[in-house]
Amino acid sequence: MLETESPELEAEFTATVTADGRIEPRDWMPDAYRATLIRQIAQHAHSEIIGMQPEGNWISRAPSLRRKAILLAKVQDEAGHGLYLYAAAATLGADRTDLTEKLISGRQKYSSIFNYPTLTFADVGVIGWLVDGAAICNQVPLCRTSYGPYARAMIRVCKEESFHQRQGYELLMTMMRGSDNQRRMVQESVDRWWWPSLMMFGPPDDSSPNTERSMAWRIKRHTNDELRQKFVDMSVPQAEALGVTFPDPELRWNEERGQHDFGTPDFAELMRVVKGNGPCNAERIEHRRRAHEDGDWVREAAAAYAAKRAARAKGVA
Amino acid sequence: MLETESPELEAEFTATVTADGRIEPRDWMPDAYRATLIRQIAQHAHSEIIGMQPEGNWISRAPSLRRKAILLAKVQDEAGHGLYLYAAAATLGADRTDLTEKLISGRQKYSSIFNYPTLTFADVGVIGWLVDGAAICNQVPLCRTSYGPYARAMIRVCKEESFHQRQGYELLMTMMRGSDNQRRMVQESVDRWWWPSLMMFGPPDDSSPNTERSMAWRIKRHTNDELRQKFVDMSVPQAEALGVTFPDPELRWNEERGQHDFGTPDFAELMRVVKGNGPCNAERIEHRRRAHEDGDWVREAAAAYAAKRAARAKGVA
Amino acid sequence: RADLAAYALMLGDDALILSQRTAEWCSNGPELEEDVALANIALDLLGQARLLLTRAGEVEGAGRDEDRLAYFRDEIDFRNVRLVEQDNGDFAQTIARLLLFSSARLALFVRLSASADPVLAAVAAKGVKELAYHRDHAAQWTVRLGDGTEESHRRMQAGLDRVWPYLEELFTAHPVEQRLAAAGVAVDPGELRAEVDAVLDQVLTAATLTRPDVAPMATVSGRAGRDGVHSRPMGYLLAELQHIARSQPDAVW
Amino acid sequence: RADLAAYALMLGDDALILSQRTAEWCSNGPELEEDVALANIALDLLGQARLLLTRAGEVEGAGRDEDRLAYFRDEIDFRNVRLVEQDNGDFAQTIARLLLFSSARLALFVRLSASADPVLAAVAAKGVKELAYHRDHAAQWTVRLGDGTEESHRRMQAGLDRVWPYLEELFTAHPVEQRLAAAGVAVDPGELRAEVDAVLDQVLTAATLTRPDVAPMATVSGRAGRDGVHSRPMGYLLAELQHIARSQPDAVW
Repeated sequence: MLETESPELEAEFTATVTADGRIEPRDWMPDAYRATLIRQIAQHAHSEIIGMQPEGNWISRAPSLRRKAILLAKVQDEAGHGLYLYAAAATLGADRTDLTEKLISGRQKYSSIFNYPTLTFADVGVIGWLVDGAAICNQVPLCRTSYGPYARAMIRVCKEESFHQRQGYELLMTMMRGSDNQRRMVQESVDRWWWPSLMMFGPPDDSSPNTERSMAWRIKRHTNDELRQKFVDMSVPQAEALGVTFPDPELRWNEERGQHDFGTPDFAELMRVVKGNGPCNAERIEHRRRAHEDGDWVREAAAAYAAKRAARAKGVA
Repeated sequence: MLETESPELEAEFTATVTADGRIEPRDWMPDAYRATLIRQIAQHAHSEIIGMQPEGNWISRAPSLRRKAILLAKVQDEAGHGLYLYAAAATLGADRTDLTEKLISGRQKYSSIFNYPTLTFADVGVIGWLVDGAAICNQVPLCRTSYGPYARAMIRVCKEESFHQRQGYELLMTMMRGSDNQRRMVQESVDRWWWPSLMMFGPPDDSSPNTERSMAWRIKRHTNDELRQKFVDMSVPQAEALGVTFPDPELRWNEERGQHDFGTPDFAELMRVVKGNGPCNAERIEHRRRAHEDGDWVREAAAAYAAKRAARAKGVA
Repeated sequence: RADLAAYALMLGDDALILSQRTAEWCSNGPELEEDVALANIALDLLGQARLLLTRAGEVEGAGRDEDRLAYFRDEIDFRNVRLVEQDNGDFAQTIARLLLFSSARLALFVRLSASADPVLAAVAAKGVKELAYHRDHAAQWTVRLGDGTEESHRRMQAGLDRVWPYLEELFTAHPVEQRLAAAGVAVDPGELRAEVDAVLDQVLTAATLTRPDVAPMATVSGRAGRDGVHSRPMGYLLAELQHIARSQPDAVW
Repeated sequence: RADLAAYALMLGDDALILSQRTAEWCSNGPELEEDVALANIALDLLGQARLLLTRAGEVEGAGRDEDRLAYFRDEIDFRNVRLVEQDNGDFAQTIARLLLFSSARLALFVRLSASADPVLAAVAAKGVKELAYHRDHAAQWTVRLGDGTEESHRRMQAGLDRVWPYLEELFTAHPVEQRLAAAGVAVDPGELRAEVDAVLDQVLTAATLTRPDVAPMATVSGRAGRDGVHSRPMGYLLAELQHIARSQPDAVW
């Protein structure tokens, strides 16, 4: 696809985007828009794929068959989301093999939340509730994002994630009605995941340099801090209904603002994790790399077989 | 060592053996005696090494720390027995590397009993009681065997095995005083191990062609059937004390003989297992082979380091 | 009734344990599409297991539900064949096992759809579609790997060689099966052999692979998986499967 | 008293979990002599664990004995450092872990022999001889592998690189340790660093290996093994360790 520098094309692009229209794969788009989108969609796809691990860790040990089925189906959905998103990235000219290479070599990132370990089965519920909840806050606006294939993928993803979030919350509800030890597990898990969940919205707006351009392009529709506030306001009553508390002494309702005040996450920790030094970064990448490399011979065989078949079909034709 | 065919040496050898004297490594001995001994000692050593697996299977899962310590120490002792016995074989000119090669290629055998699986923790006790018990019946006479280094190794082995046997029996006693499920486990385990234990004495005398010569050489001191009878007579009262039964409807006290009558083990099964088609033959050899091959680089490194050190010492000297 | 409960347990345990093994591939597959496909198969099997264990518990009438049966039985009380409990090995070995299992189970479920027990008949009828998909999936990969590269051919053959000794157990009728088959409730698995053999031969031929010439895995004095006599991997599988449930016996999930 | 129980649990869990991992080598070592040596080390550690857990239970006074503590606690209640729970990896990695652990634990026990708690002092005094042997064994192999073949050098360095991030946790004082150290009961592990570093440097030099330049393994918002925050391998280790005991809670062994 040839990139033509043309003021008219650029004007048309800007007009479409500003009018909340959709850019489709065949439309002209600025190089930087394309590059930003590829990076964002790839990171999102990688997050789905890496996100299979922390929850996948509990499939074999899920303590009831119903929960095992729900969890397995959820992790399977994440693989599916990865597939839709890689397909969306492909419409921008990105090659999946290349993106996978970037993931396992650490050149492309994924959501830092998946660099935390899952320590108890309550984490499965809390990830559904808080982590998927935060993801949905981030992603719902993307269903109206300017790039068509991405927006359509996000509609499907968001629908399934809402379902996962409800399942996670329902698991926690069940556990809170169970034994004392289960209630202890849920609270302990909430204590670990609350701050990392707040960090899923990224650094504060005043240190998020690309927000403005992404908003102009309608790739992003709200600032990090707006979304974070929304998530806190949404989560507090849910926590009350559940009977758990968040580990933030500054958290309280601010009548004046009509919103909750809350403490500042440890963004220095976020930066360390983003830079590769979280509790599970090495493990996650290593797992993906091993799975990929263990599968080399299978993919090669499938390609060789397809080539043989094509050759035979040709021979017959 | 040069083998000299000499009637005088042979006469001296026979005299020593017949007088229940000891043959030592430097003494003259017939080639067939040496070959038979190497084979027998090697098989015995292999049995100790392979025998680590069925019980080793339960070390990580032993249900109390005391039992874990006892079991780990026992399996360690088996490795130790393997070491003494390979050392005894070495005095006859057999090379351990070569014997290991013969084991993992299936050219040399080990006791067929270890080709049965260990299915519950009760098996740890039953192996101690019945399998070690049968081994002791077989081995105690070998403490007086004609070949000195073998006899001395056997004295040490037998002493430790008696200790293991008591520990096994004590475990079963404890389990029988425990829960209904524990009693069920013990009986189920006895049902599985009884017949294979009886087969540890080998085929019936009338189909054991080498017995006569081995007895003349004082490598063997009782026939298979004699030892089997002794084992049955010993085990029946122990089973009664324990409160378990043996799965043999023909088993009863014969007042006239002053011994127990008992049924005939399925020697066709024994032959199948000896020939390699028991439930665990492939697994046992595969395990040993893998451990050996995984250790190749370590043994090479140790040899390389020793050579470097020797060279350095020489350089200094 | 005891026979019916035992039979439902046999089939249910097969599905449960193979589901557990298959789910181990989740996030470990050779490509994302395969993660999805194997998770699907594991989910189908888990669904079958849940129905069958529930049925076993109902017929038994001792108040044991699917979870009680899955999580609170000891190894010697599990009734699955030894094929399904084996470690996954590499992808080829997993496919080989799936090919054997799904071919035999499909042939069984086709017949079992006409069982005199309406619940078994319904479970089987529902399972037929699922198993047909599993078998196709396994067959396609068997052909692709058998007729792919030199390495994949070698691995696929090795995978078949490794699991083939466990095939016999799928055709060996347990006394429970014999009695129930006579009553029109179960299927005598011995009847399936010819049909399954034909399917396997066809797949192996298309895949340029050789039918393994190996002895059936020995039993322990005649006892095997259906009698609670399992192989080494089973205990470790159950440790993982049951640990959390057993750790919190008073919990509600 | 709560602090003393917690401290005994920390040290006891370290020994228990490392014993469990080390015992996995039994029948899997590179030579028979090593099967014997590693089993010995596992037995020593198990012995230390039993004394320490027993002490923890006595001080706690809630009637928990060594088995109750080993088999009936959840993962988040285990207090061991994350180093000891890691998978064994290859022989070099196992040796690297043993070198780090035994060097630090030996330095600790030498000081702890003078603890104001007579039981801890006695356990430590007994453990000193054992740990000196473990450290020597690990150091000898480190040198042999580091200065052996090209492959063994590469593996030994990789093993060190893999476990080194967990070293920091052995020197990080938990508030419990700080309080008890002030009371002369425990040792502040931060004090051990210089001595252990010197030992490790000496071994690495003799082994022609490089001290890994890696960041310490991150915590989860400041919590690590001593706070019950463990890594992925821990849950699977406990499943295996506890499964049979948990399966038969009313049994007597």
